[in-house]
Amino acid sequence: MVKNVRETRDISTVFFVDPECSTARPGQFVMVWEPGFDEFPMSLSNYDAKGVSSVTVKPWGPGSGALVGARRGEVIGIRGPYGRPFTVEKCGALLVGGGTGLAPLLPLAKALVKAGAHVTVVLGGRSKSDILFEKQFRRVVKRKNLFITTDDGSHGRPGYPTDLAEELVRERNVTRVYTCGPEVMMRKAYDISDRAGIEYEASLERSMKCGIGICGSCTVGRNLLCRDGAVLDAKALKASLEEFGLLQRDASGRYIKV
Amino acid sequence: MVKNVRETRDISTVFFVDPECSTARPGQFVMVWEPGFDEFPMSLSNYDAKGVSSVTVKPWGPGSGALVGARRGEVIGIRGPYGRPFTVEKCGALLVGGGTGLAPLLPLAKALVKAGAHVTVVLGGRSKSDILFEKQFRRVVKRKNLFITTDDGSHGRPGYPTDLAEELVRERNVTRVYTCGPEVMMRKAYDISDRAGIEYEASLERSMKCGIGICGSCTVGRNLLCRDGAVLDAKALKASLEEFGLLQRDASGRYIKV
Amino acid sequence: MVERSLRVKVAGLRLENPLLLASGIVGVTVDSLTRAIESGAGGAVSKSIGLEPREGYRNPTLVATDSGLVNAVGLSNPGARVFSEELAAVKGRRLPIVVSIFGGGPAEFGRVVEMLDGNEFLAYELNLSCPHVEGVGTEIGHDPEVAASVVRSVRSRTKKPVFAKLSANTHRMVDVAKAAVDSGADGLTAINTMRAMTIEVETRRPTLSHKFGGLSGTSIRPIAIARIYELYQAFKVPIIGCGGVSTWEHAVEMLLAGASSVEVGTALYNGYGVFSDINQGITNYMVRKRFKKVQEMVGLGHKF
Amino acid sequence: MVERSLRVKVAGLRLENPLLLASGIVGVTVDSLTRAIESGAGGAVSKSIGLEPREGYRNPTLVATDSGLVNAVGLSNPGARVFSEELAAVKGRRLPIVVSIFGGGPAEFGRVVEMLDGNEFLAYELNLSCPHVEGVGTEIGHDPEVAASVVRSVRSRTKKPVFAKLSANTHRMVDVAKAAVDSGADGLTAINTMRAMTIEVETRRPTLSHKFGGLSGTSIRPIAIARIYELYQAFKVPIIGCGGVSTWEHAVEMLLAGASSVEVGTALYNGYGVFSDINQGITNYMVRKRFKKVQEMVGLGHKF
Ligand SMILES: Cc1cc2nc3c(=O)[nH]c(=O)nc-3n(C[C@H](O)[C@H](O)[C@H](O)COP(=O)(O)OP(=O)(O)OC[C@H]3O[C@@H](n4cnc5c(N)ncnc54)[C@H](O)[C@@H]3O)c2cc1C
Ligand SMILES: Cc1cc2nc3c(=O)[nH]c(=O)nc-3n(C[C@H](O)[C@H](O)[C@H](O)COP(=O)(O)OP(=O)(O)OC[C@H]3O[C@@H](n4cnc5c(N)ncnc54)[C@H](O)[C@@H]3O)c2cc1C
Ligand SMILES: Cc1cc2nc3c(=O)[nH]c(=O)nc-3n(C[C@H](O)[C@H](O)[C@H](O)COP(=O)(O)O)c2cc1C
Ligand SMILES: Cc1cc2nc3c(=O)[nH]c(=O)nc-3n(C[C@H](O)[C@H](O)[C@H](O)COP(=O)(O)O)c2cc1C
Ligand code: FES
Ligand code: FES
Repeated sequence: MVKNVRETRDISTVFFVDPECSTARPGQFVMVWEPGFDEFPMSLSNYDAKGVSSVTVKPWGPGSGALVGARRGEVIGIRGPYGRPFTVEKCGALLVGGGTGLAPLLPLAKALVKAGAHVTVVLGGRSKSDILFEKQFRRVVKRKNLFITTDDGSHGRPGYPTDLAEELVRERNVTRVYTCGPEVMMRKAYDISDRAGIEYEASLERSMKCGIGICGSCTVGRNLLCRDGAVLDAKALKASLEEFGLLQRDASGRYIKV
Repeated sequence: MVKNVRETRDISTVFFVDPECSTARPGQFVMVWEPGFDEFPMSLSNYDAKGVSSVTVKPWGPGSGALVGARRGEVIGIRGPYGRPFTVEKCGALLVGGGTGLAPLLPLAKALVKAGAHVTVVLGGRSKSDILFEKQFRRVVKRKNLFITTDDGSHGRPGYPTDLAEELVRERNVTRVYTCGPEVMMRKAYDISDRAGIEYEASLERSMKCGIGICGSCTVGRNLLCRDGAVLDAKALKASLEEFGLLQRDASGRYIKV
Repeated sequence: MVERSLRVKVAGLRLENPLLLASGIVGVTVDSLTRAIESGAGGAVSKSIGLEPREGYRNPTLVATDSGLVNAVGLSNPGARVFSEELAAVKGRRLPIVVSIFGGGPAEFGRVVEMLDGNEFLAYELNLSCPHVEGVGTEIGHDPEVAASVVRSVRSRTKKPVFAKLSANTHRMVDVAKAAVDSGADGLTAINTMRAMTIEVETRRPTLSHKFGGLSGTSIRPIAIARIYELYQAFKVPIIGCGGVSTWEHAVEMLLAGASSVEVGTALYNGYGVFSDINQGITNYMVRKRFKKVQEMVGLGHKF
Repeated sequence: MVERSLRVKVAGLRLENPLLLASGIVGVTVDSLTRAIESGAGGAVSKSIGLEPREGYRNPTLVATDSGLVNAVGLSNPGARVFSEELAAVKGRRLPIVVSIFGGGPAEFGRVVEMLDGNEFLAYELNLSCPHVEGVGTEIGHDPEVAASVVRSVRSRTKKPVFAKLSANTHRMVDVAKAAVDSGADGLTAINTMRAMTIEVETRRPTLSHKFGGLSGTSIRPIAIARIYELYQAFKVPIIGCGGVSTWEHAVEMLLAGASSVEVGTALYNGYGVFSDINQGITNYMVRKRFKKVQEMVGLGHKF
């Protein structure tokens, strides 16, 4: 652990050094071990050639809570990077993210721009103080391609990021929607892409024990999210529409609402 | 097992294919598993870049007996090559071998010639029909550099190969003696080299179980013959002169006469 | 190419090939079991199912080391009622699923069977051998008498074949197996994971939240082979081999030791393709060695 | 560079560092034991010595697999009389040698001690745990009562410290350890090899001439760690850890689990340099983590 940066009211970015993360690609995740508390998957929000990497975390349990409180020099365990990354290629890209779901979209935006894609981004949050990485995204995409929505209208456009996304898909030459955030939002984005007949990739979240395709706790239909995802495309999700955005398995394997 | 060539009354060369042996160097040995019988160390008498290799074997127990009787297509197990090889460099080389001890000297002679050494060879045997690899050595060294001795005088010079070696050390510019054969012979060659103040390398034989430096059955003093040998030089042997040529450990670890 | 059928019959189970997905590996859901089968497994064993839903232990529950995988998932499972519903949903599809079950004693095992038995699946595997869950694991699998009463309880409630899955953490494995066979088990599965632990040196903590776990993967195969060999010497009932199989050589080794079929677990680490890879290797071996049926190879290592 | 002493005291044994050569690895002769010590081992345990000379099993006696080493050397040893003479020859050199002994029962163990005890060496390690020699191996190490009588027999014949070397092939290891400690053992060594077998698929034969052997090396370390952790919880006597140690991380892991010193066996595969490499790693770790003595690390994994 080398640095802990407070991003919003409740979200922090925790930087660490892990040489293996120098090979990461956008959308990949790591298993973060907070000794004595828990181990959990986290999307990489930064990584560089030297292995200086970060996850961006919102406390939701004992492990992530401890991680947000972690201090410089503390030892945390990192396994990974794991999982299938987002597709990076020249395309008309629309990134739609909410909350900490913006974590994997930041390196994705950078990689897409580098690959020559036309990149439009919608950042969503409940309220002005919940918007994550606004400054960082501004450095990557042009002002006219960065949109912000808040549920309460305190910053950017009032409403859901998906409402704006629907307009953008109509108005711009969008060939693929990339999304990460609350699953209900990602499902809405799926339906939008499906209707528009464009490509779609989403980074989902499930309970994960192993992260390496052994334990079977992370299923979305027949897919193991840790291996076949966390990024799934429209084709993979089409087989799980009765689940996606609606149901997920808890740690015992029973379905619960997302 | 690809071929079984009868060399003398009782010695046969068994050819096999083992890709790992393509990296062998002169003096290295393999552990040969004759399924159902035994596993034992054998010097490589041939090897090439394709892994076509051979050991030259005289039956002395159930395993080597079975090996000599082995037929084309039979499966034998080969582990290795193992051990420290002979030093191959430009030098005045005298090779002194007896019996199947000539096995590792054949590839050594080839390698030395290739390295630009001046190579003289003495082949020893009890009687004419015991002389091994005469034809093969003729292909490698000049007629004037190849000598043969037999105990009974039926071929070449009568006497021990070491008697002739002593003369050659005096008469020729010999800088290193290489030897393999009965240990009493090798000890004699050691004493000759020691007196002449020239270098010396011998490939010894001990009971071997593992071949990889674990079991400790192959000790010569502090050396493990399978790792530190089978080729030992004068320095290594100097510390074991009360043992070399006189005593060896049996399978239980007790000393017995060589 | 010469064709070879890999079909096997194991205590009445007819399988397309001798490979089964091992219990607890991805198979928490019927979807995952189906994917294993469609990827080439002859059958798939479910995660061990108990009476009540269990969340299992807190993470870390698995750790990959240079010695293999150590896990203490803690028998997380949705419970017999929910799993029974999942099974009911695939009725008529005739999937070669084996259901692994566990419990705190004969009565609990019995109730689990009662909840599941109406569904369409091939057989039960009784987990008598989880090395890291107190009260439902090795307390049962190390004691021949308890094992016997568990098998009797299950036997009296089902007509499906019953396999007893054994632990190699005890020197009494053969006694436990005898108790199971004498009580009506149709076959034996060997082995489960070996009791194990790892400690992480930077934090000085046992890596798993439960501290103790079970070792699986390549590391334990020679232990499994020895145990399967012993069981084959002692019993006539078929043995399902398990432990560290990741290549066709490993699978053949296990058949030669006496296993009639072979479970693959930790090797799923390399993806579902492992089943077809191993099957292809077995086929090539059979052609080369002129075997017509898988059954001909079973126990051949005992000939010498 | 900061200096750290690696000295340890284990049941009265004073060792320059916590590493010992494990029994049966190269140490058939005093020359080999000496070389291990001069290469950096704090001490060296001899091959297990019995009453009579034994040639052991026919080759193959060792097989290296992707799962580690499997051996059935068969307790080959020169016998107590000859080994006693070898020891006598190094009298006065104060070599930190531990002599491992085995026997068919209390009387035989007693006679071996009588033949060896006059010599200069540090302690006895009682091999109660060889998994592949009938009559002198696990028959003794799986039965607390037999183990107790063996330890009593040895105890009554020597003042030197006595370590009982345990088998992890039984779920009763802690009971056997208790019997040994209650009968006067000064310490425990854990673990010996795990009962194992490999079968070679081309010839379809068990690879070892004895068929059954013992698995050692990296594969068994998580099993050893779990057993050492259990022993440390149950007993006050010092534990010598053994099983799969080949790097400093492994050695530290074993200390944290509760071992006061650590034996290195199969890792000798990489040469005698393994001792100084591991010691260097432990020193660096101690400096980094600010430990002054090795003893401070022992059992720290139990703190959490
Ligand atoms: C692949 C992946 C990786 C993840 N990685 C991390 C990580 O690294 N760190 C971490 O802490 N968490 C991570 N998560 C957790 C995930 O971000 C949270 O589930 C998500 O952020 C919701 O939590 P929140 O409280 O921040 O969002 P909320 O505050 O609930 O909402 C955030 C935004 O989503 C919008 N939204 C909310 N509901 C809807 C709806 N019904 N329809 C449309 N939009 C909606 C809101 O308008 C708002 O703009 C990851 C999730 C995924 C899918
Ligand atoms: C490194 C090494 C590798 C080996 N590899 C193999 C192998 O691959 N296959 C195999 O079968 N065996 C091998 N051996 C075994 C070894 O060759 C035999 O111990 C040796 O050949 C003696 O057996 P023999 O019956 O052939 O010799 P013998 O017939 O006893 O003698 C052979 C020659 O040695 C000479 N000689 C005999 N006694 C003496 C003496 N006292 N002084 C001087 N010269 C003497 C004789 O005059 C004769 O010229 C190896 C030995 C060593 C050292
Ligand atoms: C993550 C994991 C979970 C497991 N869960 C179960 C289980 O619920 N029931 C069971 O009988 N065995 C369970 N096992 C043991 C396996 O079924 C198998 O016996 C063991 O892993 C050895 O086989 P392998 O080396 O091929 O993995 C589990 C193993 C692992 C690795
Ligand atoms: C070739 C070999 C021979 C062994 N012989 C003995 C022995 O004689 N007595 C004994 O107590 N242990 C013996 N062992 C067991 C080791 O001492 C040690 O307990 C085991 O190998 C685990 O440690 P490792 O993984 O570091 O090798 C032997 C092990 C091997 C590999
Ligand atoms: S988290 Fe274990 S299979 Fe995906
Ligand atoms: S043969 Fe085993 S150590 Fe040399």
